[in-house]
Amino acid sequence: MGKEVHNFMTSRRNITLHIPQPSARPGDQVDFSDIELPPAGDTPRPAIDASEAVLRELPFGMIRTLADDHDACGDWRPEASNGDFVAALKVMLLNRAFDDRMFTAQRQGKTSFFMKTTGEEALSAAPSLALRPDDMCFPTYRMVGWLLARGYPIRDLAHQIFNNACDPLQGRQLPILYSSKAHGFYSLSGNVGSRIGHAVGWAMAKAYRGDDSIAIGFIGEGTTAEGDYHEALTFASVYKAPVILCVTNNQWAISSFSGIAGGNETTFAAQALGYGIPGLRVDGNDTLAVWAAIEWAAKRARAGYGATLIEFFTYRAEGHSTSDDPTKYRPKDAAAAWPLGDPVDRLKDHLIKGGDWDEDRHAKAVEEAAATVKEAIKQAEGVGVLGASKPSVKEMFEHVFEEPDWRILEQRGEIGI
Amino acid sequence: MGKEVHNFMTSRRNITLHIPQPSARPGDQVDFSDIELPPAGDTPRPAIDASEAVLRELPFGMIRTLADDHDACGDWRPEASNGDFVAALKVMLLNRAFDDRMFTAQRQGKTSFFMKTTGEEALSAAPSLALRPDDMCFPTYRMVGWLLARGYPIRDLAHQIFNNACDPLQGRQLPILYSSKAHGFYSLSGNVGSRIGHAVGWAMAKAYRGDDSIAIGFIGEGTTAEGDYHEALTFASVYKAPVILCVTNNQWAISSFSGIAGGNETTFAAQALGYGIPGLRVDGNDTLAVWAAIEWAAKRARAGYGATLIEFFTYRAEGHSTSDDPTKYRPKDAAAAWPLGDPVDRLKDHLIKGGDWDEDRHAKAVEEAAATVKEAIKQAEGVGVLGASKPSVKEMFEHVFEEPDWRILEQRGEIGI
Amino acid sequence: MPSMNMIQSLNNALDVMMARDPDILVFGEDVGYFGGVFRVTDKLQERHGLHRCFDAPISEGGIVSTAIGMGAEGLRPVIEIQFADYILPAYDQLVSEAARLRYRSGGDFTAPITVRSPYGGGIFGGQTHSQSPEAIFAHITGLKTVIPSTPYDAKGLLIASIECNDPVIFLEPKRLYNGPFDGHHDQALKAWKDHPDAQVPEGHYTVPLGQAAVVRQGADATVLAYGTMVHVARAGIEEAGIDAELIDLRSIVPLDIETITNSVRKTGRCLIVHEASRFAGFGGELSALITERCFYSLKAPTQRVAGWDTPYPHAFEWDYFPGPSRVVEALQKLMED
Amino acid sequence: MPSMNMIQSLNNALDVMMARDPDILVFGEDVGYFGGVFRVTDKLQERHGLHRCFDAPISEGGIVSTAIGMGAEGLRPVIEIQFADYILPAYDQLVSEAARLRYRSGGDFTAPITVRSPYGGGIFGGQTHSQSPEAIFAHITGLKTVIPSTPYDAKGLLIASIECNDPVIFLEPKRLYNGPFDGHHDQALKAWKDHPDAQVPEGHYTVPLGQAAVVRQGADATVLAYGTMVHVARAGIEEAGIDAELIDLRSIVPLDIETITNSVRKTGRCLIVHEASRFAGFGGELSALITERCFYSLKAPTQRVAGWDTPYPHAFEWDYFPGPSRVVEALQKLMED
Ligand SMILES: Cc1ncc(C[n+]2csc(CCOP(=O)(O)OP(=O)(O)O)c2C)c(N)n1
Ligand SMILES: Cc1ncc(C[n+]2csc(CCOP(=O)(O)OP(=O)(O)O)c2C)c(N)n1
Ligand SMILES: [Mg+2]
Ligand SMILES: [Mg+2]
Repeated sequence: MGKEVHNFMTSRRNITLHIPQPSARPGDQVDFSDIELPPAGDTPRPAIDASEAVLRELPFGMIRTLADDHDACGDWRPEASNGDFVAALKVMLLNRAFDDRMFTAQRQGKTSFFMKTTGEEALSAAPSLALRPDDMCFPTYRMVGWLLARGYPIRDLAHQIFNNACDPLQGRQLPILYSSKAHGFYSLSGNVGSRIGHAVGWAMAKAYRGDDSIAIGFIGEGTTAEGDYHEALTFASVYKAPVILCVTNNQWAISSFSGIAGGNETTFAAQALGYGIPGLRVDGNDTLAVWAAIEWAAKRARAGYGATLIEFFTYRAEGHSTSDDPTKYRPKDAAAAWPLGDPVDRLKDHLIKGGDWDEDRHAKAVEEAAATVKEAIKQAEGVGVLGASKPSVKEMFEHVFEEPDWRILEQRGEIGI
Repeated sequence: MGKEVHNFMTSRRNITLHIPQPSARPGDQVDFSDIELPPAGDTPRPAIDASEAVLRELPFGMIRTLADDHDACGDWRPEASNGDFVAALKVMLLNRAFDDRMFTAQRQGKTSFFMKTTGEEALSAAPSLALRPDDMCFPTYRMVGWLLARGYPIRDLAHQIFNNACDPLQGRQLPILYSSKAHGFYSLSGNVGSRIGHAVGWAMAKAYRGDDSIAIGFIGEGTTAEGDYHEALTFASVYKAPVILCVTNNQWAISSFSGIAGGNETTFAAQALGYGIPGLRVDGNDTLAVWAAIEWAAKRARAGYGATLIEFFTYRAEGHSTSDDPTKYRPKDAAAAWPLGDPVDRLKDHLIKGGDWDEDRHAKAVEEAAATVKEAIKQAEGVGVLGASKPSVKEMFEHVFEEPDWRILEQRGEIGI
Repeated sequence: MPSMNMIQSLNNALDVMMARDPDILVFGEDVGYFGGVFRVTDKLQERHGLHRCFDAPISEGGIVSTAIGMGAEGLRPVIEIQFADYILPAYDQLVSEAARLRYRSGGDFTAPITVRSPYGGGIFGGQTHSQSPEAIFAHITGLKTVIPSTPYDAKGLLIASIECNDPVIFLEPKRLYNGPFDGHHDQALKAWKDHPDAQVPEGHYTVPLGQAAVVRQGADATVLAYGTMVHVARAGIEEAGIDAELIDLRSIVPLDIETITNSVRKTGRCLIVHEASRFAGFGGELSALITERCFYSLKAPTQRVAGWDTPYPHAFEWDYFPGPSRVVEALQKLMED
Repeated sequence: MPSMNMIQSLNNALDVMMARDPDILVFGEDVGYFGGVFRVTDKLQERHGLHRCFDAPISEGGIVSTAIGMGAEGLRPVIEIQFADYILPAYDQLVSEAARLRYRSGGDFTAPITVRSPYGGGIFGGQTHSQSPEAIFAHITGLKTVIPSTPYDAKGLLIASIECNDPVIFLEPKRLYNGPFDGHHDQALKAWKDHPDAQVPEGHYTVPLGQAAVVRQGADATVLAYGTMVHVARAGIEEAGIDAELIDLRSIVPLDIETITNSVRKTGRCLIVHEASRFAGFGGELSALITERCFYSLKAPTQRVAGWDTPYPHAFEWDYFPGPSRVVEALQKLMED
């Protein structure tokens, strides 16, 4: 960010309104030179009961464990075992297979809309596996991996995406805006950011009950500009809510780069300093670092030390959604040049180096993931894709209230159901 | 804040929802022992073009110039002269005289409502005098001193407070919610916080025009919890708006102490770190320190380096408003025990020590202020107090839109005007 | 049976429910140690504990959003927004989240929250301490909106709202907190003491949501009102000397359509009275429903008495406030037609 | 005269105005380099400069509040809220600040801002990309609300809104961006090309706010609609084979009461059509106004066709959307009565 400030100050002779610009647009050379990456193992791991003053440098480092030689290093190495990471890798492969297949399905008109997670798989898989079944996640729309990690049926994901007769949300929701209390996955909505305070409220409720389960909430870096985000952080800090608030900084908000959300001026983790809570900045493509940060924040929350803010530094490798074409606003090859690499490749290389994985097993796992997804989606297609099958129209009138009032009963009557 | 965290952690065996508590309630000993005050002159003054990284410690110090011996010390001594400070002192005395008289007027039923500024006079007088006539202030309801410093007629303040026939706002507003573009004082409203983003927009407009005038916005520490505050800071940071955003931390928000706004966890100035802008923490009862902070931030804004956040650390010496009785929720003698003293006394002592002022002149100035206020209010009372005189009822229907539409014209007709 | 003003009966409702159900907690600005700027939460913290009635940051959006999260978890938060004028920063949370959570999650998550807020004018509060926002909630599918007019109803309706599994906006007519107010601002203040509707049982009882009260029987016209305007309308009816039936809607969602239509079919004339500004106010919906359901019984066009289409002007409180004289005029016009 | 779809005519309106007046600037989410998710601001940054059309943080409240500050200073910001469903986080800024600034400051400060936002359904956008929020703005004293239904009107009304010194909510029927849509979702898409209302002059012109358009003359009934529903209503009228007069309100505040009442007095029957859910929607106000002003001309009760009182359900888009068949049924009922 220092760089940008400098450019700005020198370039600026007479007064004008400053509009932040990304380092490269279509046709330009990709340029990630303004991203400063500390080496793996560089950022120290404070005690979970460390006082506010001790934590002030934390948001300006970056928690990284996987070195270029693929070994894990530094005091942020997680307590989890490579067995856990193999499980995470498999979830990430499943996530990728699901994304690819559904993206195609949308192009084939089998659904109206889809969003890929590519490059961010670690941010769903690791937290979902690292946290407890009774912890609740308040996700963004790019976190299907959380459900996959907890065994939510892929078939049911497809049923919802096709809005067919077996849609678990009875056709009321957009594809991908899932909900499953049983899997610790809070109801999504099209509005970005408006559930982040619910995560804090949920966590306050757990503390109120004396229960040591916790909540974790996610928000995109672009959405941190919403007032909801500040209000959630304020309540989390004031009441020491047992919650982990995570900013997925994938550098883009549709066509707007992170500078439009303030990312040129400081880190998103630095927001934590305004609330006196720890602000961790984590290499989001390093599954072990993600896992370790969640472990630390969860332990802290369960012990009653309150909330933690985590910035996951990553990159949205694909378009925003099936409605978006990123080559309109950023260089084609941007994702490939991302300095933090690909989370699947990096985890794979680490596990192979450690002897817990090999190329054959990996190839087999990739095949298995593809086959599992294909089979599940085939089942859903059997019930019907968009338009070919849908839930009973009665469902349109259900769940407005616990009990329908006369308006709903009359209106149901008007269309004779 | 460290103290509070510690209490909390040790006191807490099993999980429960943490509710922050003030250090003393009615009947308790006043206790300000958790407030750490660096000595005057302690906090260094960075260059206005200092980079973000250099500014990270700033919010945890406190800018103070007036030492216990009443001399000004340290590199935050303002450029302004003692002549300017004498002017400021006179404004503060006028402010105090006005508050006292109007408080009584409310008790006598001459108006429905009033709010005193006691203890916070420096925060209106110094900025109003230090900034330019073409700079715009987005005030809180506790800043009548800004208007007094710029020669707004006291008589007109009283006209509005009495809602009489000469009310400059035609009877549409509560008493004390003033507005005067000509005096650089933006329209107040009963909603707290909802104008802080307007200050940023105004400043963006000035930059857009290439004009070097700036905006200054104020918000109470309690109101920093509103989403509006975060949104204003975000836009100010992203577009480097030439604006000064000020948090008046007077420790109380009606009956809620600053811990309910997060004040137990860190300083309010620390919020600046989340936006990569300077966060100054200033002794708000030290008029020279207030002046110096405004000078620094204004120079920075005019030079195109963008926004500054300033926390003014002070104390609300009186009740929230004429509807409030502070002895219901804090010790009677709290204000008297405030460790940063009284802004009028401290400025007076400094000026006397410097030879620019003496007890006689002060006594005379106090008398003059009382006389000026008395005379102005008498004139307004001549027109009429609340109920005895009011603007034409026609005014109820004016200024809803630029031009009234048929609804307004018909409704005026219904009451025959 | 003790006599309570509306502040006391609301306080008593909260006290009774907090004692019955540990899942109920109360928070909002200044509601904790201090007991609320209108004293509705007085002593609740002392009686039920620090964590069951506590102060919140000045963040209406944060208050509502954390309450929704608590409600989804299974608690029953009862939150206070200090003035209804200040609900607006939380409007998105109420509309996009609280109102829609059950529907979009297929019943997987719900928001059983109660949002208490003093509304309405007549207290010299100026533009931002006097507004009546019911119309912007009535339009929102998934929200219930309740407005009491007496201490007895206030307690029974608040308990019913807290026990309701849907989100409820509970608007308290602050001008009625301390006494019934019929709009005659120039007359001596009346207290609730000795008023029949101020006889409030100590214990648990409910007034069901969606049931209007016929507070005055009449044959020649129907007057629909809620909150403060129930008392103003009653005064207007008596001063007009017209045998009008007065219906206190008590909740506008759910709306007791049957009681309304039965009355209008009987009387053939209807006057709607509300304090909110007139254009696109809730009176519009009521008038439309009557046209659709009672057209052939109508002897005269349904009339509305409401606040003017201007912001609430401080010095012109009694020029703006739709008082008894405007009700009288409207009734006379209604009967002439 | 060139033919433009509604996206092009809106883009052209902004382009024309930015060229005329340096005080006009455009900002909002993704409107800058990218040109907006619906392309309405396409090329404006390239043509008029970085600081005159730029991306904003995802903060609807911040977008509106900074625009108000700019407007108070003297600029004329035209801001985009990406979907009308996402205006709600800015509702307090629009109601408590933009709408009230002129009034409370006695004209000392004003908010000449235009808030553009795509609204309405029919695009498979699900619950939060399909809503019609006009009613919650119509009730607010101090706000104007404008809704075009053709490329020609869209440009003329947008220019009039930008030139207006009051805050204007400008709702764009996104289903009409690329072509007229009469509700027959199962038929081939129509484009604006060759449509008479798509002939749009290149230069500056205005369609004044507060003037409805009689888009179809008729003797037997009056149909009131705006936005997408104008086209749906026209189809319904033709399919019903009823000689109905169709009025496109174009702006609901200010409302062209004269054109409405003249027509209803002539026809004696009125049907109101809007896409927003029915209860306490803007149709209620229209029905009430007609009762109050045309009662003695009415031959039948005024009817409403509107969205159901449920959230907007993704899979049931065409069960929810008030299409031509519902208009036909309502017209037939209206004529029978
Ligand atoms: C309240 C609200 N405003 C705007 C939108 C439109 N919108 C959908 S996604 C998006 C970008 C979000 O970016 P970010 O927060 O960075 O999340 P990411 O997509 O990168 O995961 C926007 C502006 C919305 N859905 N909700
Ligand atoms: C949006 C909004 N919420 C609540 C209120 C009620 N209220 C008026 S003043 C106040 C306290 C403000 O405290 P603070 O921000 O610290 O300012 P101070 O009075 O101490 O100067 C509150 C809660 C309001 N006016 N507006
Ligand atoms: Mg992003
Ligand atoms: Mg304060």
